[in-house]
Amino acid sequence: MKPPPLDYSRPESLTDALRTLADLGPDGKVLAGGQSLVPLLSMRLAEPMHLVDINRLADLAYVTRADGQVLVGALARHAEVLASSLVPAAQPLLAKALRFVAHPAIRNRGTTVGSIVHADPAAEMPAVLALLGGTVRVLTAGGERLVGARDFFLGVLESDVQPGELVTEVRFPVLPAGAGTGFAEVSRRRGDYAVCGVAALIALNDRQEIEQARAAYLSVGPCPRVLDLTEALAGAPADSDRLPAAAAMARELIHPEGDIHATAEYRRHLAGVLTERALLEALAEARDRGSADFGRQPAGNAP
Amino acid sequence: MSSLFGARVQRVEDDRLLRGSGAYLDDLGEDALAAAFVRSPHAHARITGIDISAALAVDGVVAIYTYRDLPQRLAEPLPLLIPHPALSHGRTPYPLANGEVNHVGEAVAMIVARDRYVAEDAEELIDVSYEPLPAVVGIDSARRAEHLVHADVPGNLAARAAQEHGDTTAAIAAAPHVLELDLHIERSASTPLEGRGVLARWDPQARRLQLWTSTQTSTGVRAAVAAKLGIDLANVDVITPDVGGGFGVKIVHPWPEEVLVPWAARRLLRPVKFTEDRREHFIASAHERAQEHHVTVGYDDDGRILGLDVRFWHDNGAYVPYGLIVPIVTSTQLLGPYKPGAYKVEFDSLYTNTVLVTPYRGAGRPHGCFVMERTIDAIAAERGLDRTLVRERNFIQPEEMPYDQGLIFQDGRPLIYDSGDYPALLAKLKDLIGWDQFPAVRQAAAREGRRLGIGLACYVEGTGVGPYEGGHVIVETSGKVKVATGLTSQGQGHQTVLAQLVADELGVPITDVEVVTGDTRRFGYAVGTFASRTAVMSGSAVTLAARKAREKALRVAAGALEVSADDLVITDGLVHVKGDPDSGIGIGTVAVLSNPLRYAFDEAAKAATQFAGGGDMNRPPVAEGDEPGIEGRAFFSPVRSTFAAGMHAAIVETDPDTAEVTILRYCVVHDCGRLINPQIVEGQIHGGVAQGVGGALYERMAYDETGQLLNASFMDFLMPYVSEVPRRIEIDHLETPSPLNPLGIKGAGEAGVIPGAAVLAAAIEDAEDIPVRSMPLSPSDLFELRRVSHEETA
Amino acid sequence: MRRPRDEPRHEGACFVKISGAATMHAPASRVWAALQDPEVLAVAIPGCERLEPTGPGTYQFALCVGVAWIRGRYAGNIKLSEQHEPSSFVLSATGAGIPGSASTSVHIRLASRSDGLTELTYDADGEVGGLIATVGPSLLGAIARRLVGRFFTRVDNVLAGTTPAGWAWPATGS
Amino acid sequence: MNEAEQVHEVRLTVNGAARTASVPARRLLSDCIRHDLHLTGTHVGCEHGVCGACTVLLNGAPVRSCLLLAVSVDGADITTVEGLAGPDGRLSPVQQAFAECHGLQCGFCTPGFLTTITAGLQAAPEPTDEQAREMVGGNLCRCTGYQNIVAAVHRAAELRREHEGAAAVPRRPGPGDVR
Repeated sequence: MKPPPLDYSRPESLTDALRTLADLGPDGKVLAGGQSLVPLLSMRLAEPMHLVDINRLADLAYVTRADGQVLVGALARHAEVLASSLVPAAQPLLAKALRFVAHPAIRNRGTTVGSIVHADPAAEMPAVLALLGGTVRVLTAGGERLVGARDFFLGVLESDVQPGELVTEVRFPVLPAGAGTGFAEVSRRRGDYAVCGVAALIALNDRQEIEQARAAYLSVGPCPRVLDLTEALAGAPADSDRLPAAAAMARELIHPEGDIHATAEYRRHLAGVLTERALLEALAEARDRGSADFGRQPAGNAP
Repeated sequence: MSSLFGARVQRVEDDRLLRGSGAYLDDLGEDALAAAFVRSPHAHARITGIDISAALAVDGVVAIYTYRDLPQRLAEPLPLLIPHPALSHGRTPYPLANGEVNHVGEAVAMIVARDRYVAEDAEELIDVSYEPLPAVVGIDSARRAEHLVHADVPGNLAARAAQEHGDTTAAIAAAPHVLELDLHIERSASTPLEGRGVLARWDPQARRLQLWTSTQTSTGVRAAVAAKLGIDLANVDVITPDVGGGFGVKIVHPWPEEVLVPWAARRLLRPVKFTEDRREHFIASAHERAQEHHVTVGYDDDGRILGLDVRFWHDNGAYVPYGLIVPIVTSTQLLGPYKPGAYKVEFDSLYTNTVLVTPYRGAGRPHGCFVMERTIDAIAAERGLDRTLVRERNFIQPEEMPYDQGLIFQDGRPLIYDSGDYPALLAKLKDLIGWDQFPAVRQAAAREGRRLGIGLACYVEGTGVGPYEGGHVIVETSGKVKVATGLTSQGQGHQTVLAQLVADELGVPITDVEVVTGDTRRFGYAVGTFASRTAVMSGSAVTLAARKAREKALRVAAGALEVSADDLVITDGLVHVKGDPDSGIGIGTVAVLSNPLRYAFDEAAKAATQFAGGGDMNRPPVAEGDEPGIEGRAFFSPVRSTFAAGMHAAIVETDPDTAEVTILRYCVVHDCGRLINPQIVEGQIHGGVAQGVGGALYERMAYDETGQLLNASFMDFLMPYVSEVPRRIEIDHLETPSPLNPLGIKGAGEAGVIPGAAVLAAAIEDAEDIPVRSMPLSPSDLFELRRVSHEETA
Repeated sequence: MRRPRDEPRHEGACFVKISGAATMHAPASRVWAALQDPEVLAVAIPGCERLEPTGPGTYQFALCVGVAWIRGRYAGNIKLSEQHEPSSFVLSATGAGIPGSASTSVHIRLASRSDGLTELTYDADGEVGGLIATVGPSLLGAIARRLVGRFFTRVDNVLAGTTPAGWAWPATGS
Repeated sequence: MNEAEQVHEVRLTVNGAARTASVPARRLLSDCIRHDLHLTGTHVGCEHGVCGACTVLLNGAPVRSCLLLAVSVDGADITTVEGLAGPDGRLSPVQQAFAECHGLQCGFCTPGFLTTITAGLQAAPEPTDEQAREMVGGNLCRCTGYQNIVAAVHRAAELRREHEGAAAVPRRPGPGDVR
């Protein structure tokens, strides 16, 4: 298990990086944390390629808040996002989900942006971005484009990044007051990819009733799947016992596949159980966060 | 004299391992070329062509070999290590595939290159043409035999073997109650953290081969390599470096790589090294465990077994180099601590197009224990009796020891239990887990909506299997004691426990004792490390060897001190008259005196030279029949195996929603006779329990119907992390000494793993009130069991 | 309570079965002809680098195919059989390459629609072996579906004239 | 594949000493440490980042050396198991605790645990049982059943407190510090 021969560049600036990527076209691949790429290389599932190592672009190692978004730069390691002091208040779901990402040693090197670009349907970060309706900032030597989460994930391990492009940032909408998030997953061993996982978001109105409920699912299809469960819960009180209805709705709407760890039927069942658990957590958080901003902004960029 | 026997002595191995100064196989041979293998992607195929031309052109490739390059003896199949009369159709692999591959991962070509990176580059360029053949995967497919693994093995049947004690059919026919059960265990594997590895150096001047291999038997590899390469045994050294775990997979020998690497080294006149990678370990080493069992049991109103008939089918994979050891162990050891009245067992050992099967820690016992314990639980359920009560009623009693089960064991000798007190073990276990208090615990939990269950399982384990081991002890003039035994060590702390025994026996500080294992340069006669045999076999042997050295030391010291040897003792390395610890001579000095010298190398040696005075001028310096030096060499060969025993109990919680299983408590009572080092024994139990939990809830080899192993990585083969093992493993010991060896000990290395599947199946069954007949059990499996059970009730 | 042991024990095994349908923007006769045309096949087979006829209805191919970073080069043979013009045929392919071996047999059926278009349905049985099978089986179904989907989209694009026959895939695949 | 591979000069500080190696881009850091720098205490158990045997400290934080290309960490500060003992050769508290608690058997996975715990105790000097288990949660051991490893984490914390002031590893930039 050793990687094939590789070409390698290590640009010292973003401009250099983009120029290199532009020159290389389809041969160029970005190396950031490498926690998914390097094992694929070692197993020789990935072809020889030209790696463009962006680890010198220290300017991209940021977690900040601006314009109602949490901005995560391409070189921010999972551990840094998790440790960031602004995350718990601005977007608590990030921290909740990051705790399920592999183990600390992987989080110390792996990047949140890389995980999203890698688009593993069993990974937590793509589902979180999809649920929140976040945005991916993609640069080329010639310019910039912003891609919404809904358009970003194309298939298993496929995201909308074209040859010559570099994802420099992902943006997670800040969680408004009166909204809450929850995350629940079942994995075979702690730290493994999820057998099934659910990220949930609930927004309450000023009467403390559920106004909006959404959930995103991992490991149930080729891409993160976002369901609007509002129909099952709209108008329900914040201590709702109607969560099972939302769970039932989720079970109806998703069509997972079986694999060596779980049958499709079990996955579907789990999706229901975890929907309820994640919604319950979201509901509690929404109550705690009050409803001062109610009505003025939706929870995230609603898809 | 303070005894180290029974003390929690800190391990002597640890210091260097903790500093990163251990020397594992891949840490050696920096100058060696690297070997890699082209392995079959097909479970069953004919090879119609191999094109190596493109690969040969890769810069850094030194040689590429296929079957056609192998000389005569290497071109024959590898040895069938343990023949058995019932093994009518034994088949073993060729070192490199000879025209046909029989499992994914079988070696087809060998590449030797500058380093492993280059070797893998070349591997990609070797073009092998295959003509796929239908694959036989799983026991049912093997039994149906619509396709054959080996064209000349009808019915895919390697062996059918049977044993019976009493008239089982009659006993069952006459029994008031009869139950039938089908029980299944899936594949797992040893999976040590270090894979296999071999390094070879050929010295053309001395015509001598030096081979380092990560093995459980250096003498076995040595004999095999000498035979296969046509080198005199005396010219082959096999050295076992630090071994990063074995658990059985490294007892098989020679692995193809163990003969190919030295062959290439000799041919190329360059050192060559093979370091197995993780994926290769999954598809090219050995698995174990897969068996289907059908049980028919007759019993009375009280749950006493009157007759037990077990028919089972063993999936031995593509080849059987290790013979029938695993199914034989299952067939004999499933009886555990019970006397079943009459007993009949018959098994088929079947070929499949999957990785070959050889013993993995527990070797056939986890399945046997699962079969017997599930059967007893089923009887208890059917009779409405407490599960411990049914066990008690079937136990062999202490006063019945030694107890003859009337069968032939895996060593070809009668299955006679030497010692044990099973009622006492059960009493301890019930106390430890609080068996009688559990109903209240369960109720309390149920009130909170939680689902708890308790289970237990008992086993008896034949340990200390023969035929023999030996030991050598020599006292150096510095007073340091060097000990050698031929079997190997894979982390069990052999150096420590053997040093404890020798230090006790010789009366020297343990810090002065150094033990070497698995180096044929130091000790040439040995069998290997398996079947929990080291403490019993090598422990006894080095004890006897140290005893000889001690006698010699006392005799030489007696001459020098002019006292009777009977009056002398050795304390802290000082040979002195009893009761007078201050005056005497150091054991190093005694070593000097024991070896009359012509030449002096240091101050100590000077005292033993010919002009130093002393000695009787009328006798030869070395008396007739005597030898220079304080040395002892001894062998231990017991009449038959010792039988350790143990019982485990667990309390589990099952999640009503997700079907996840959490182990709340895990208790072990254990009898391995006298404990040399309780800390090490407990460590062995901990590790065994973790593997048992892995085998019960997480680990399986997921083959698809075409023979692809779908989880050949640590991502999908779910070896437990700390988060999956019980938070605390509670242990109590019972010591019933074995009469079969000088130390009264029985083996402990494998015990922890044996009842894992049985005890967790029992506890889950208790929590869920659904019969559990197949392990391992994932949450998805439990969900399916619930669904089926719900449908059946509805 | 006994589980049937000879059934594939796990879902998502390397024995991939997929079915699907596509609407082709041409009459069945043209779709049929396109699917028999090596130039169209060369365009439509994902990652196809070379496709040479070796006999009636048989071809040798070389392709570099993959999804995202998982990518491999394969060489092998394609055979068209059980041809019932213009309604159905079977496309079989076997190939071997660095990440392992693969074989597939796709049963393709064409049904004319009243609006002049063609409803194409397919059932594919695939078998994958080697490296990819042992380390990434859970991804295979999704990858296969995507590749088959691309194939029919490409064919349709040729029929619709948006991709010319003879168009070549970039050397590194998609 | 026959053109000579381009090699890159890599400068590292390993266990406090400046080291250099010439490596092709594909060289894994684990191989660089083991075979180019001859520090064979770091072991390779899976080469796909799951077992943790190859864990080293990169600028003070545990990382899998099998998931890093050596060239990519040019300039970094690396601590391997060989760098844990004191300059006087004394075992570090974590190493000492493993010896006392029988926290290792075959010893193959041990270096990864030792480095991981060394960093873990810097972050949580008085770990709860939960933290202790979390700390070692990403490392596989096939021998010990983890019981004594968790015990060793607690014992190491105790020993660290006893050697008050004598930190196991000099404070280096942590995971939160960006180079």
